Amino acid sequence: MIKVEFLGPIGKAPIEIEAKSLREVSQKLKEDPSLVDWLDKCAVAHNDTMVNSLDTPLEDGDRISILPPVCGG
Amino acid sequence: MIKVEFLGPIGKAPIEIEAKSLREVSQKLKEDPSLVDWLDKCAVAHNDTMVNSLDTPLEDGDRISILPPVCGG
Amino acid sequence: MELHLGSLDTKEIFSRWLDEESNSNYGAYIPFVGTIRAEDGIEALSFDIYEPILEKWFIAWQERAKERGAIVKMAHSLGDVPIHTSSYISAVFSPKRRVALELIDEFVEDFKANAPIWKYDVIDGKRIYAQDRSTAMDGAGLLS
Amino acid sequence: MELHLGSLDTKEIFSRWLDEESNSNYGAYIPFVGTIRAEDGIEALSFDIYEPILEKWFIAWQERAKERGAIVKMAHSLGDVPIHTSSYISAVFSPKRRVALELIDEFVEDFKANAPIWKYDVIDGKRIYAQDRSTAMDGAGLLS
Repeated sequence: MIKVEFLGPIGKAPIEIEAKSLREVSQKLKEDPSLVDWLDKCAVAHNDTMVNSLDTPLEDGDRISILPPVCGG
Repeated sequence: MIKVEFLGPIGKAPIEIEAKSLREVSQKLKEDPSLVDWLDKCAVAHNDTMVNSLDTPLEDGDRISILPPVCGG
Repeated sequence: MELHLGSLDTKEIFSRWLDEESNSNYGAYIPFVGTIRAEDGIEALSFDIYEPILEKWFIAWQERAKERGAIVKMAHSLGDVPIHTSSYISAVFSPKRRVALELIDEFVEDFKANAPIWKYDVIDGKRIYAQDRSTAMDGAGLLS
Repeated sequence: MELHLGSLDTKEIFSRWLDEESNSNYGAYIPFVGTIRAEDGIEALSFDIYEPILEKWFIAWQERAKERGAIVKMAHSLGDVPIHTSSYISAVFSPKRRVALELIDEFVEDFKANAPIWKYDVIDGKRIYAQDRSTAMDGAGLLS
């Protein structure tokens, strides 16, 4: 299982899904209407490292974080 | 009379000269061997305002300051 | 890197960082202090932080600074920070002023763009995500 | 603008300036702190200042800052300043970070080039003009 957590203002509880790559995570999250307004603005981390490729391979127990637009300072 | 003062490291006492313009001040100062190494590096102020023209007219009682290279901070 | 609940004690942090480097022979110390402005009727701003990624972001910056002979420091608030108090201090120490002036600019700008921190206006005790002032991080939209 | 005999009390100045502007609603405060580095066997640096022209230079900068909604402050030492202590602090307060980051850079660089301050190395108690690190001011060479 892959744990997906939604950071900051998304305000959605973490979920667990089956996925072998980020591409599969993307496919599953796009089915969730509550995420429609978020996915195109959000960056992604894999086990707390920022990632840029949908081909990122995943292993059982991995953690994906969804990071909405930021404004520190 | 025009008072000419030499700031910072020049280490020369102020002098009084007759001059109607900065051009005349320049001519007189160039006669002083102790200033040979300074004049090409120094900026000039007229009554505490920085000036850029040799044609600056002078009046009796005016003050000229000779400012060598700076390094504040 | 340090995170504090509520407003930062700006004077304490400035002084402590100065003391920490008092014998390091740096010639330039530039802190950037961010203070909450009173605007649009807010009483405070509030911050969420995802610390594991902020920590990695900061470690990468320490390495970038080190390559230029400098160091960086950072403090940020968690939770509510009332107007006219400070939520953010970052700083550069460097032997030379030019490196320090360039680094503080790059460090603060990259912080605004890529530090995983979310800001909320606090109005009438309610927390409202400051979406219009927020910036999508590098790589945003990957899953869309 | 303030001139102090000997080293600056950096913490006092940072804190006092912060307090002076605590209700001015500036979002960014960037001080630049210059500290004397131990190098080339010096025990201190020493400074001469021609205050009337420095004052005019600073007033012109206050006006430039005001046009951009910001303010500048400055403190400098007169006379001897031992290594590892501070001789110079300048600062920008601005509503917005971008203006503050740009102004502190321009203000410090113009200060280095055009503030009428002369620096001397102090070695074995002797004062030696730091000629090779000094910069001819704008308009230099007029009389040559």
